[in-house]
Amino acid sequence: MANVSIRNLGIQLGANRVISALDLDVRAGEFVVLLGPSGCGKSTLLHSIAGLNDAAAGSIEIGGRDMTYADPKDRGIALVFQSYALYPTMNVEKNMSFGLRIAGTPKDEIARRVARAADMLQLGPLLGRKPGQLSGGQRQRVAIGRAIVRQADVFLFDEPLSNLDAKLRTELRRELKLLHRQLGATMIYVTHDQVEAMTLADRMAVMQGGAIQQFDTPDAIYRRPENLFVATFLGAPGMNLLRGRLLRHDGRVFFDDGHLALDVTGYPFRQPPAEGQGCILGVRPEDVEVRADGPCRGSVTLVEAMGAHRVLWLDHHGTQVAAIVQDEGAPAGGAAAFALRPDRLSLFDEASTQRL
Amino acid sequence: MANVSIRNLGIQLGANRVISALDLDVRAGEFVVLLGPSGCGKSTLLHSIAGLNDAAAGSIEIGGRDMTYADPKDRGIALVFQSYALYPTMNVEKNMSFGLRIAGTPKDEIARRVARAADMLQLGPLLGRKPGQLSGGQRQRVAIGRAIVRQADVFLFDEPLSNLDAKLRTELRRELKLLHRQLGATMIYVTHDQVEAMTLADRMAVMQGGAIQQFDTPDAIYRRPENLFVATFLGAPGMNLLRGRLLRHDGRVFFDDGHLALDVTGYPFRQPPAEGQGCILGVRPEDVEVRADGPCRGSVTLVEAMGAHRVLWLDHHGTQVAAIVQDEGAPAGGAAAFALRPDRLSLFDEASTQRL
Amino acid sequence: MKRDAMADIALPPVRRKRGGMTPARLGVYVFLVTAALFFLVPLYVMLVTSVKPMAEIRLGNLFALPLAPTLAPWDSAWRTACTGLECEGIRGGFWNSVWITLPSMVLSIAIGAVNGYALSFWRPRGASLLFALLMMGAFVPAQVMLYPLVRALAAVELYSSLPGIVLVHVIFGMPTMTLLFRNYYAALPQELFKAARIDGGGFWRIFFELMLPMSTPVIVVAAIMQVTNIWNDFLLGLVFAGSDHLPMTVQLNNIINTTTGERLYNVNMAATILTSLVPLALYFLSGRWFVRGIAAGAVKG
Amino acid sequence: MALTVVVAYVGTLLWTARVSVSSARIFPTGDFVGLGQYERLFRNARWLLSLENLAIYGVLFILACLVVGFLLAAFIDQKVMGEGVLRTVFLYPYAMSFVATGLVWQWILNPELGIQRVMRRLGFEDFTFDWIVDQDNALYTIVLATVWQASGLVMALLLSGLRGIDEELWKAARIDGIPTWRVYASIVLPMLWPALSTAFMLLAVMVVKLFDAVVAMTQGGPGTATEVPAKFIMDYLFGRANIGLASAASIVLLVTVLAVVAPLYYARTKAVQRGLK
Amino acid sequence: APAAEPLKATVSHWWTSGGESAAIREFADAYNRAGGKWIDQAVAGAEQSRASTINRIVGGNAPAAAQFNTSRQFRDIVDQGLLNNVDDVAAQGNWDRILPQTILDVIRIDGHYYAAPVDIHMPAWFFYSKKAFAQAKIKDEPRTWDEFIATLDKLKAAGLIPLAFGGQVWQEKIVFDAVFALVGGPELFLKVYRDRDIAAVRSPAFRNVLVSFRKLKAYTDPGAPGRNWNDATALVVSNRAGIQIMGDWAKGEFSAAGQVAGRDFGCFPGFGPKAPYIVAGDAFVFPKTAKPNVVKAQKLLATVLTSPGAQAAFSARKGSIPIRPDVDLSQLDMCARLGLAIMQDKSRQLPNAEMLVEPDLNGAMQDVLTNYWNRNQTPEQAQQAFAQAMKDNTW
Ligand SMILES: Nc1ncnc2c1ncn2[C@@H]1O[C@H](COP(=O)(O)OP(=O)(O)OP(=O)(O)O)[C@@H](O)[C@H]1O
Ligand SMILES: Nc1ncnc2c1ncn2[C@@H]1O[C@H](COP(=O)(O)OP(=O)(O)OP(=O)(O)O)[C@@H](O)[C@H]1O
Ligand SMILES: [Mg+2]
Ligand SMILES: [Mg+2]
Repeated sequence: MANVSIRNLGIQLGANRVISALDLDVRAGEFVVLLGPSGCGKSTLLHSIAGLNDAAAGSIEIGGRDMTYADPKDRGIALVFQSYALYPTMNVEKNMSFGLRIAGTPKDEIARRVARAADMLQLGPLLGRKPGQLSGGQRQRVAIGRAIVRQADVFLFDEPLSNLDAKLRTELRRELKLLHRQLGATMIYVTHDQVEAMTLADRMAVMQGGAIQQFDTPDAIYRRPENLFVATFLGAPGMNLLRGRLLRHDGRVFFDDGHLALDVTGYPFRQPPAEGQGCILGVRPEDVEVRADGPCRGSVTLVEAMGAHRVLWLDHHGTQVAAIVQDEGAPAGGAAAFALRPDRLSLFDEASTQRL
Repeated sequence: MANVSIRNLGIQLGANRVISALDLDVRAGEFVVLLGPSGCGKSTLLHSIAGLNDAAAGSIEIGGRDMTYADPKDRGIALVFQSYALYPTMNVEKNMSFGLRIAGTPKDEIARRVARAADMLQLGPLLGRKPGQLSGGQRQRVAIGRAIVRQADVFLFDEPLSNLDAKLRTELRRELKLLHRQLGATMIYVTHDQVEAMTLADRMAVMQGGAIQQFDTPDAIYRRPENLFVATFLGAPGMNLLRGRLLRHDGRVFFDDGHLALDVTGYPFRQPPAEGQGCILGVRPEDVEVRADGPCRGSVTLVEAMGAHRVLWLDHHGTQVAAIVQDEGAPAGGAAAFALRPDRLSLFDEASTQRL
Repeated sequence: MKRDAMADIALPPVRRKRGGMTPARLGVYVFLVTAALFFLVPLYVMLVTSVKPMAEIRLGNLFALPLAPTLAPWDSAWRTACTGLECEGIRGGFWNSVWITLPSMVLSIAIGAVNGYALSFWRPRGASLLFALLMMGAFVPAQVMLYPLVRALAAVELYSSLPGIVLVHVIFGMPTMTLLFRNYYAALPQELFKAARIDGGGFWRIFFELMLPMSTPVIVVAAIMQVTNIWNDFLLGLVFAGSDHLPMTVQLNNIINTTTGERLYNVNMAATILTSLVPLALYFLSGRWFVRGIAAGAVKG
Repeated sequence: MALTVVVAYVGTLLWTARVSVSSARIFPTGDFVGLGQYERLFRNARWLLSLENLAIYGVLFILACLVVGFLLAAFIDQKVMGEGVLRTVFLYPYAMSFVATGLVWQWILNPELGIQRVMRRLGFEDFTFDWIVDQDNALYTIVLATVWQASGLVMALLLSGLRGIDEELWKAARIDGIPTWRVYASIVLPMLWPALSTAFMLLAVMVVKLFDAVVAMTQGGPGTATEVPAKFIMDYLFGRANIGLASAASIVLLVTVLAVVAPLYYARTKAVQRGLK
Repeated sequence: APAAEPLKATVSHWWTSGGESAAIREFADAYNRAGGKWIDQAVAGAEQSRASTINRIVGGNAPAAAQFNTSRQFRDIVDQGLLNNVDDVAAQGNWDRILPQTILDVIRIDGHYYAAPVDIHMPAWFFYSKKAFAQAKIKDEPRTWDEFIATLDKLKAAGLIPLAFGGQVWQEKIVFDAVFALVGGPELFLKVYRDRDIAAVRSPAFRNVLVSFRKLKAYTDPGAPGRNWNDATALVVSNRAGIQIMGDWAKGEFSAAGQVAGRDFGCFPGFGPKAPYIVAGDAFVFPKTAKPNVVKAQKLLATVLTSPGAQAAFSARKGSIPIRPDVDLSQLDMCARLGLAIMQDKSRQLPNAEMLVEPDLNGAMQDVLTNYWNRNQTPEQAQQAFAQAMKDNTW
């Protein structure tokens, strides 16, 4: 159990400054999920915490000790590589146990741990195979296995479940959570799966362009995104955005996009809004209620069946608005009326794209 | 535009019979999604269609011609490898244009197509980089790009979006669908993402252990799974299963698990059920309605927030039943009453696990 | 692990200066330098011998620095030493050697690469049998094959010609070159080859555009081997090259290998070092081609 | 390729086999003397000794070259300064004709000229290093000098293999806390299997063809202590003008080598088929 | 009279050292003066040079003339009918009369002359350092085997290396042949080498030769094995060793070091006035060709090479002695003149082993000897091995 504290970190890869001036404080025993678009520097950040990249600037503290220049093996970390990096000449069992054997763990203890991991990852029948004889998902599970057999203080997972089927993924997600509780270890976890992120994370960090945009609980990030990027990045389909301006009228504040004037007086503005301020309104699809008495109207352009629910795409004066509906009774075409749940709105400054 | 017709295919890898007696008929221009647990043989099937594995038995027909032993380049296919298999010495642009250059496509046409693909995949600024200097998701996009610049009759995608963030994935999913429409090409697509599967597929094939379990439209597979495996494999959380027996009473048929007697007379039995037949009842979480007047009661053991909705786990006499609820008004603890939507049930024979 | 209890105590940073001299690094250098010194002892002896007059050499003080250093042996070796009627040192055959080595090397590497590539990736029927035979051939002393080869080349009128000697070098280089490339390609991810076939690549296209660029390290090794072998070859050159194309090693051999004539060790050493300068230059320049991570980023997993 | 193999290799092999059952001297003759040359060969003490020497030499030389070459490659791979110079230093012996370097080794090892004399002059009166003139140890001096010559090539070969190993693996090993030497031993070495097998084959060829070094250093002596098959063959091929016997010796040598190498080769092919890659 | 077109002759030989080059130049000049054009093809190393010649004969690109030792080395080529004879030159030059019998026996095969001999080497001279002798207080050259051993003992007592020796097979053979001829006598020598008389090999006399030969080992230094002959000579030149038994080519090393025979070093071909003089040498053979110009060149070559003028000039440079007595001796050194004088006495001429036995048998006997010299073999074992080698190498 160790905290991870990163200050002003800068990482240079080749000619690219991949990470710059990054701060991150992970509490001991916390489960933090890293989210961000492809190429934003998530893997680089994990590698830096693990000590595989030289820091160009800043410091990394693990368990209260400055580890900026420590050797990976002294950092008490375990890492699941995005590219697996399995030892190609060793079979699955050896791949998982190698680190333990080197560390001098007793034989039966190794056997026990490997057996447990293999069981959890459903790798039992494959223990004797070499990586070259495994499917993509099987390799990925070996990579996870190699990390979790170790008793690290900090576990770093780089998209560990991306190539697994939904069922297995759900199972493993639960197992990892369990493991987290049992070991009490700190975990930093990169994923693109928002369900995974939401269910696993104590806190979530959303990255973009080598910097952290928001670091907060999943709920807070989902409901109160700090800026437009975070707002649009999370959720599938993403948050609906309407461009307009804020108008004051009778001591009340209205959002006006030309077709719709929404009373947003109840919105918890951080600073009193300026009259006529350019502003973007965001609302999640599940907060768009399709009901006959809705104040807005749109024509249905597409209906996506998602199994458990459907997504209705409505054309609202040229802007596509997505709405999630539950029952099939929803209109399959033509026009529909809808409303936006007023307590679930987010407003962003048009210029800075920061939350108002 | 070409159909793919596979008859009695058998594939041997090393000592393992990975695929045996597999039949699959993909219509020309169809978008077929392959789903299945990790290691079930999806990649192997794609590789076989592409001509990279020698068939141990059976035949493969593409575009009406027997291609079982044809050279990969004569099959008119494009393939996105699960492992990317990028050319390490070529930069992104060269990687994508390699196939076109070989085909002797005119220079400006190549440039046009690569630019389009790069644009769609947001690889524009990375065209000059070598694969070793890319992030995982960027590599994956290059792998996609390499396939889509070509004008193949059949496109094979092996988990092409698994390492991309949700937003990009949604965008690309749409782009691929669009491409499918524009080219009219046949596409066979492996994914573990059920949203992807549902939204993209004309038809879906669910595989297990090297054999196809069900091949039908997404909706049919979701609503009327052929067997217990398909039923449990799809959906997150999975279908709720209740073990019981079928009892006849007064000319009506009831499902009875000892606590609950459900009238299933309206169920479209394929064969008249036998009295006392062991049977498993399946119902999807979204078809479990939590309402005060529900006939069943369970205590809430866990509530998972999923952003757009919540999952309630109810203990029903020792069986965990998941229910999806929309609003937060749902009970956070204690007991809840619920009902199963009778028109959305699936019944499986206990012994054969086949749908009744 | 009572970490919490210790949390208040400020722990010292775990520091390891990067780029600095750790004991491990020092060990690396100590090993390498020691090994290098050991390797250099014979060269040292050769060098000092080459600048001593014969009278000093006869004294037998092998490691002693020369008392009266002279460059005359070098001059003699390079341009004035007599071997038979010709008195132009070893330089006479220099260009012959170049013209023999260049095409022989390029061809044998090219053929070895193509063979290795075909054997590793295309695996034509019967190829492994051919390869086994080829490897067997590598164990037959070249000298035993001289007679039949001479007859064969004479039959096709290539005996005593530049193409003839090049052909002979290519033939003798084929087993090792093929082996070298075959095993190198065996270590590359097969998926790459598959991807290229999907892209429609034919035999040559894949070879030239994909495999060859990935082969730089092994090409360097092949070049090191072939340049050295061919450049230093003397017997084949003597027998097959014909009097117009005799390589420099024939002169070298004439200088250093006399049986009953007097031996000028200083000239011998100078001539040997001079002759080896071309391969040595290649060794030195080859560094930049020993690239790291040639297949980086190619495949996942 | 197929053509060359058939014509150049199979052809000459058959030719050699044919000559080995004739009484040919300088030129091949058409007569047939049965296995006479072979009988004579196996009565020849020097030939038998040569085979024995070859076995001892081969094992020592190949092992030493692989070990030294691997160590050099592994150490040079540590991103050291002056890599180019070091590489050249380790390779240079390979570039030089053994006619001259063998002589230098002969001098260095000679008790009256070389190391022994220097050490004694430095005051170590009892220092003895006279292997090269010692019946029982002379063969080891050949090993020493040829390892000096060939290990650079092994180094280059292994270096080219080392450089192909994905950096990610190194990272994984560092995370697992595996000491560098252990990574080389347990992960890198098995991955270098193809390069090692190439090196092994090349070295085996060198062993079988060992000739220059012996001629330059000991001329097979003292006595016949360092006689090797290639020298036997060469002697009878040229100086002793008896190609019949030389051919018989070549065939025997080849069969011997096959008996040793073929099982290894077979094992390897099997391993490859089992997906070892 | 010089022809309009000079007669081109490619000549292949292995004379490549400085002194040898100067010698061969004499031949070339003589040939060119006689209207030819000498094209030189020197390949160092007798075996390599011969191998190249044979391969070029096989490949149809033979030189006009090629050097061989005056020995049985070219016998097989003659038997294959691949050499031109030079019968008319021999007849014209009266070879039968002027050439030593030992040489005639080798070059005349079935009544035809297949080689032009060019020099006589004596492979078993005793060279000694005058300074070393003085240091060991030795006044005279030894005149008997026992005196020779006594001399060696004195040298040893003086702290010198008594016998400068190179432990290479061929050098061992040279020393053995010297001992054989001197201790065993020419008769036994011929019985063994010429007649392949197994009984002679098993005789006590031959055993005595072996024992005497082995006795010399005690007078060599520990550094001897593998040593080149010239390194051994250098020991004598620098007065660290007393005596070397080596061919007359060793004189080249002495003169290269500025030493003069009779002043700095001495030479004697054996013990006493009746000691046999072992004859070896070089000869040129003429590969078969139908080209009339080449045949003409071959004949011209044979004539020129054996002519007195060329012989004198060549021998002076080479250190050997001429094949004929009727040449100008003024340029020859003391040892050569001594040799030439001895050659006048036909009874002292003794063909060397290579003239008498096939190369492979000769080699096999070398193997036996080196084993005997270097291992703790008994003379009986060596006798047995000798006999076996003779049986095995006779078809
Ligand atoms: N070279 C091989 N030798 C033996 N078995 C193999 C080999 N390659 C793959 N397999 C096995 O074949 C089965 C099918 O592999 P395949 O890669 O097709 O699975 P997949 O369905 O694509 O799985 P994933 O979703 O994990 O990628 C797996 O169980 C795997 O272990
Ligand atoms: N060796 C390199 N040289 C230069 N730039 C690099 C190198 N490796 C990665 N990059 C760049 O650094 C950025 C961050 O890469 P990183 O792998 O950390 O992304 P990521 O967030 O993990 O993305 P993904 O989700 O796609 O895996 C990317 O834009 C990538 O192109
Ligand atoms: Mg990444
Ligand atoms: Mg797969």
